[in-house]
Amino acid sequence: MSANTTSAHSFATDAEIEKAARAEAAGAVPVAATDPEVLLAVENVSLSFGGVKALADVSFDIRKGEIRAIIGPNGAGKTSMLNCINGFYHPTEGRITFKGETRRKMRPYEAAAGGIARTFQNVALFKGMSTLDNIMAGRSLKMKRGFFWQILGFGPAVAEEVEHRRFVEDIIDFLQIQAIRKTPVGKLPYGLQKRVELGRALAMEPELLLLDEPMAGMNLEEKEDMSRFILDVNQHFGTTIALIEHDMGVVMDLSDRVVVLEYGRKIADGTPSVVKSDQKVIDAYLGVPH
Amino acid sequence: MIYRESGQYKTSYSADMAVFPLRQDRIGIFVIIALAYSMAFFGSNFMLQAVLIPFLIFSLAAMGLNLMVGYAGLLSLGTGAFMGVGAYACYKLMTIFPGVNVIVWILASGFFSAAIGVFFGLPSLRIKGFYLAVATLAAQFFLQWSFNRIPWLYNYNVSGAIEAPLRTLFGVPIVGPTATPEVRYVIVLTLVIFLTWIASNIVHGRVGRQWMAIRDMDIAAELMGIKLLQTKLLAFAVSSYYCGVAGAMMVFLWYGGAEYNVFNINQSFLILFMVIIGGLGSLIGSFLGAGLIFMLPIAMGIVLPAIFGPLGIRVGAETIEHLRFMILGALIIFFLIVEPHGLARLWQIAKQKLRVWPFPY
Amino acid sequence: MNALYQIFIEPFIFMGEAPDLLIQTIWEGFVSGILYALIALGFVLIFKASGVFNFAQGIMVVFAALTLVGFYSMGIPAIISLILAIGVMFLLAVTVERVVLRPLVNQPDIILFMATFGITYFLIGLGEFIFGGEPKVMITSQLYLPEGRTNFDILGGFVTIQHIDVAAAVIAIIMIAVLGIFFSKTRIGRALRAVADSHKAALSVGISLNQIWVIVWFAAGIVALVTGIMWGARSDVSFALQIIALKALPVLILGGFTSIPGAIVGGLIIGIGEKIGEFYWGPLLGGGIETWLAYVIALIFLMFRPQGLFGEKIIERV
Amino acid sequence: MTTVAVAREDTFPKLIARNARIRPDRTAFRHKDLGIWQSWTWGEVHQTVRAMAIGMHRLGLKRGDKIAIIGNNRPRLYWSIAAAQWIGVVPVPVYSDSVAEEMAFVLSHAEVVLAVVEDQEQVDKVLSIAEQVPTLTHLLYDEERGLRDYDHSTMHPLTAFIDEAKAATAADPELDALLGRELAESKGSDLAIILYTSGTTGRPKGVMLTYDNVIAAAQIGCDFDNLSENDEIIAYLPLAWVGDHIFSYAQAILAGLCVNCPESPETIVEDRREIGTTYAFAPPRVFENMLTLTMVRMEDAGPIMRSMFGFFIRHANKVGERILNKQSVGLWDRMLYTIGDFLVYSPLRNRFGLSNIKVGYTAGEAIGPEIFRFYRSIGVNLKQLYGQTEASVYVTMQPDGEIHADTVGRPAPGVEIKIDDNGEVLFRSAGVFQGYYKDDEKTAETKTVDGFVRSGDAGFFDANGHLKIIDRAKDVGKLNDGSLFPPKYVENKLKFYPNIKEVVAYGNGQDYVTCFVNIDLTAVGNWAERNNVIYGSYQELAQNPQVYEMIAGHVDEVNRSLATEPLMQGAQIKRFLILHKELDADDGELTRTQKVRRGFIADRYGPLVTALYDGSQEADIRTEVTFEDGRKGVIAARVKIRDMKLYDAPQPAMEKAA
Repeated sequence: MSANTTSAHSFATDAEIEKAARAEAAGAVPVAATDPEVLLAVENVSLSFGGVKALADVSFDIRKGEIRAIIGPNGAGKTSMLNCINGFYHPTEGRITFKGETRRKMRPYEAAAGGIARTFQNVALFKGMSTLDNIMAGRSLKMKRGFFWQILGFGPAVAEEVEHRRFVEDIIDFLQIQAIRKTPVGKLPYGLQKRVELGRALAMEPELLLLDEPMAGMNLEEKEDMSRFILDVNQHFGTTIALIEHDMGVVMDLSDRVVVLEYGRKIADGTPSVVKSDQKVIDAYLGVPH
Repeated sequence: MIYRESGQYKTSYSADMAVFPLRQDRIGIFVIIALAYSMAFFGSNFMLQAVLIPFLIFSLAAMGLNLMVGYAGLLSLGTGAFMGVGAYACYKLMTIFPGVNVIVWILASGFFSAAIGVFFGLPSLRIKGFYLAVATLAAQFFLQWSFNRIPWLYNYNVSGAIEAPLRTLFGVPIVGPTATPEVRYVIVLTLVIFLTWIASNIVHGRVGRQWMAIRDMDIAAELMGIKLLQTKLLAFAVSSYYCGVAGAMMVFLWYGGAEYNVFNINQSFLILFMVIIGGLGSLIGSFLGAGLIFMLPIAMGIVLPAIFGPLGIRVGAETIEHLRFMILGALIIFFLIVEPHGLARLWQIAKQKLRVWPFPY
Repeated sequence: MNALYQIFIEPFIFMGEAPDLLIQTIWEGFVSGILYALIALGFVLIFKASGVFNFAQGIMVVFAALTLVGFYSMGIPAIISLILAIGVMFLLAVTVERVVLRPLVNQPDIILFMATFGITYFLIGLGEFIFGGEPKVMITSQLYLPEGRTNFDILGGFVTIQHIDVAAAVIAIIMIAVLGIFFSKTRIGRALRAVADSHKAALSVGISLNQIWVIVWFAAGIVALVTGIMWGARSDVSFALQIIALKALPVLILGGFTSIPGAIVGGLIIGIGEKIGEFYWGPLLGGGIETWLAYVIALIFLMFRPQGLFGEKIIERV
Repeated sequence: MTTVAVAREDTFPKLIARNARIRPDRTAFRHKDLGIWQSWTWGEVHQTVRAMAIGMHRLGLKRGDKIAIIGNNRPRLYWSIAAAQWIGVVPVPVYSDSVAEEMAFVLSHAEVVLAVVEDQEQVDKVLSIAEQVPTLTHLLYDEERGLRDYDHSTMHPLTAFIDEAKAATAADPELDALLGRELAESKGSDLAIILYTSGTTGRPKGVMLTYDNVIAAAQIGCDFDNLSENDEIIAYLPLAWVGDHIFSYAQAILAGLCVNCPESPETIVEDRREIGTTYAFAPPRVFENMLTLTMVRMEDAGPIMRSMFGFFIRHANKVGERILNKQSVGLWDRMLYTIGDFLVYSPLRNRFGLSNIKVGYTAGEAIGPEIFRFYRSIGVNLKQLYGQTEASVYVTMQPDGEIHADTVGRPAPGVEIKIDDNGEVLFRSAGVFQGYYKDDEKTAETKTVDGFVRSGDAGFFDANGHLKIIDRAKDVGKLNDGSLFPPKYVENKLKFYPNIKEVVAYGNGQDYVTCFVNIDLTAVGNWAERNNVIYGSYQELAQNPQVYEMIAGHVDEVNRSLATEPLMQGAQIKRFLILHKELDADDGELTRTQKVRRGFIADRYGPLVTALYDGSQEADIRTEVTFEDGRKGVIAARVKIRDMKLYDAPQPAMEKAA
């Protein structure tokens, strides 16, 4: 327990240094401020299964290019929120506006086509496939060649394969998983699986990337790597990121703004420092040792 | 052991993504094909007619089903019926347009079963697993019924059966009573190789990946922009196409004629078993499974009497049939427990062992 | 136009003209429905407790009946044969649990489903190996089951009712009642229900999962035996039955895989539905539509209510 | 043809130009990147190098400036070496894993003005020491990941750098002319490169080599193994190591062979296998690791496989080398070997990626004879060579058919060797370096007036004229009778026995040689189990009489072999004892790199040393030790001492044993 918290701290500090260093390099301005434009707006969303209310009148927004953390105790409805955002659940009330357009009953693949990618709390890779194929599968939306080109062993479809393979290789290189390129993901250690899953999401070139506990069950080094990757993604591809994370250290360092849920309700929203000092949050979350 | 990978490096993605990236494999496959063709000259009539032709046809059917069950994860119990559709479609086409070459019709007949397959695949949007299996049972029974009860399908023959009319290619009879096994074998072999090549292109490309994606984790697949219904229906279509063609070949290049009950549910199960034992999600497996299950009774017919004959126990054909059922059942359970990926996995393991030889891994 | 008339008008006129035939048909449907329901019951028992979709239930019916007749034909008194047959079903349950279920625990349902194909084929082979393929006659009278028929004159015609059918109906009802009580009142029964929800719960009742599997498979075996007797009494005992038994699948789709009442209602709907369909509409299609009508009904039904009449809605989690 | 060529092309840029002329479409470099082997022909390399040279010129680099090259083996880093040389700038490769201050020293000492580095890690390192290197003005990097947000006023990505330069050259013909002039201006006698030797003691020294030095040395290898443009080499050793520079740069360019850079350190084995190198150069540890890995894996193999493997490896041990040396071997043995080759040897070579190997060299330190023999016995033509940075590698080499595990071979072509009276090896050759950069005093120490270089190693030529390196010269002592006593040599001879873990030999200024022995607990432990010898502790096992017997046996063998060697008879071990405890770094008895600290141990175990020389049969000793958990404690023991038989004259009968 104590070990846990200390680790979180030590990690916090040097990641802070990292962030600072980069901020300097970038020109000292926090990323969110550079682009106030809202990418995704959640307005008074409620969601209930039968009697159970998973979300109650939640509203917040995600700005272009920022890293937005969604935190809260277990069962606060964080994952349900993500599920609503990428259309897996449909809010019973309220609306979600993405890139200015509001879709009622948006199907998941529509969300994907719209540019929302997603990783899962407990890795949801395609177990039977290799790392490479998993990430390639992420390119599905971008691959346009019709089925009848597919059945020929040559020609445009193959050219397309190659072109996307090149893109995927960049991701593999970026995530430094060359050594496991052809290993079936089922055989990989958990930490690497999470990395591959991130790669698969990146392959979609998303505008909004939803990360559901990207560092759950990782050791310190893995966490550091992962947060470095997340920052790089945000910095270099300008991808907007919404992440759920339990490690407060991580959240505080990575995110530009944090929204806190409890029992499906929003109890706080703002910059990490603000949220940190919010009494309600402290009671609900930070106070509780985890 | 036989593998010498050192010195085989890839300087292009297309080379790296080849189906057989290793030289030894390419040589191997080439040798196998060469041998297969040479059988046309060295194989006895029995060998061709009773062993190789049916083996290839069953392999094709198994491959078709495997595309659906093994790759897309959609369980179907209607294979027999879909084969039937192919057979009857082919029959009608041949008799309506006798001018057109029969091989064209054999390949075309698949499209009809594909269409039917898509229709019965529609429920797959809402339902999965054994629910879907039941839906395909509907196809099985309904189609089997229509083969029997719609006389138009068999041109109102009194026999209610369909016979292969004589058809030739370059003057050589290839379908019908006078077509020699050799000729039919070569045609079957060629078609099977061709269709296998196509299948491998499909499963190694985008479509194959999408099928496996929905098989392994349909939710994630959908959240990545893969349209479930389209993808599943495509699987139904392709799978049914292969089964249809296999059905047409079965009637016109093997049996020479058939009745509706050839395409009964047992046929469906037989082929499903070939897939399970051969290895879900593997093209090679389809051949291995078909080989094992189809050869089983033949082998038993030869082996068992040889063993028990001397002991004064006579082993009748029906006994062998019964034993075959038991062994089949046992095999299924055995494989599901011990090696759910079937013979194909064993094959892979063997291959891997050869690659890392003398190391264990 | 004419076709529409034939489909939508004529049959009903016919029903009206000969109500006795209609009743007769409905009764026939009712009885076969009961038998479907019984088979479906076997499915439900196993599915509820072990989540296994037991494709082999059909062949278990045949196998049970065959063993019974088989023992009797060895000159063993009917009642003893019956007991022995029950014993065999118990043996079967134990074997299945040991050989199939235990090694496959925690495998995806679809794998277990396919494993039951294996069981099916094995039992077919075994049954034919031991008892031979040819049909047998059920020892109806020896089991003190009523025979013969009675004609009731009603509605200007008459309805024939086989006594065995009545018996079948009665026994089926008794059995369903017994099972109902077993499930709601007894400790094991409650345990079984618990398993359906969570395996932990079952253990808390103090019964190991393996025991529970044996129990349900045994129960399903007995149900199969009874079904086999009834069915055998009406036609005869043959492997054709196994194919017919598959009709329990559409029944389940209607009734829902986890609901006993569902099984019964579903059974009756299918039974009566297909008899009427066959009798009044079949001729239009050249007859024999019984073979698939049930499935098509189920198929259509699936599109609109996948969870069945009584099954509960499935919510997928990510 | 190369010799002729060299006459004209006396610098590497000129040689590259030649390659681009005579073999423009041969593949020059490959780099496994993004999953496939990206390839560059000599033509492309030539163009790129020209562009980089222009780029450097435009950055204001002038003839005589120094630039640092830091990173793993990447084609662009090799090219930057050539590019620098093109315009007379001196490249200084730096060990990429060296710690910041070490790097700071080298960079500032060499006064580099530009650093070409691999990736963010190196960039950060260089930036962190930038202020200690006032001369450093620019930074070029190869891997762009993570560097986008850095201040780019003084640093540039290589790719863009090259493109701009290309554009500029296209625009301005003057630059093209300039390239021509610069190329012509450099001569073979110019300073080509400065290689800093990571000195085990003291500051690194910058070894200055001219084109003539390097090319002459490279020429030796090329001719010796007639390398051609068809050869493949995999480059994964530090750029700053002379070995890599000669093999992966100099010889590659001279012979026009193809250099392959692996994808990442983790994938070297796979990459080597994919390429199937024909020519290899590696320090012993690489071969050691491969062998250990093999043995570890075979442990997990099935019994049949294991026994088959064992059988054929034993057979290879018996005849393999003779077959490789084209000596006569019995027909049956030969057949057996052929079968073994199919079943074991060639699969092994395949797994190692050594299937196509023409010749492989190991150098840097002594390789265990059994390891050396293993590779040769399975048909890998592995050779030892003795080399030094100061000699541009080549000092001695092993000609075919004259390969012995315990010698480093004959003087390489064009190399003169002499051995001074205290056994130090001196050499002179065309490859000999100019001097240490900015360190004339050290240069004077090392280089004699007549151009010989003190290797700092002691050695001698054995009966068949092969050089044998015995120890660092400064460690070689003398017995009172004046005969040489090389402790390390004696110790190593004993340490090659698996039962013996450590040896500490004494004798300098004494009448005879004695030593402490540390048994190897695992090896001897196994032996004990097999012979059901019961023991409670290391101490107990160490003092077990049977163990003493066994070790005595080894010592005796060593004495016999020492007796057969000229100058070495005196170094035979007269008395030894087995230490009651394992030498341990925690007790300061070993360095952190597991080298024995002879002096310290002598003091610590004073009583034992005296006992070894006062003839007593056993001695008591109390030593303070640090246990695993850090507790201190004292262990006391009574240690037995063994006297050994000495062999005086070399008996002809014994020749073979050597």
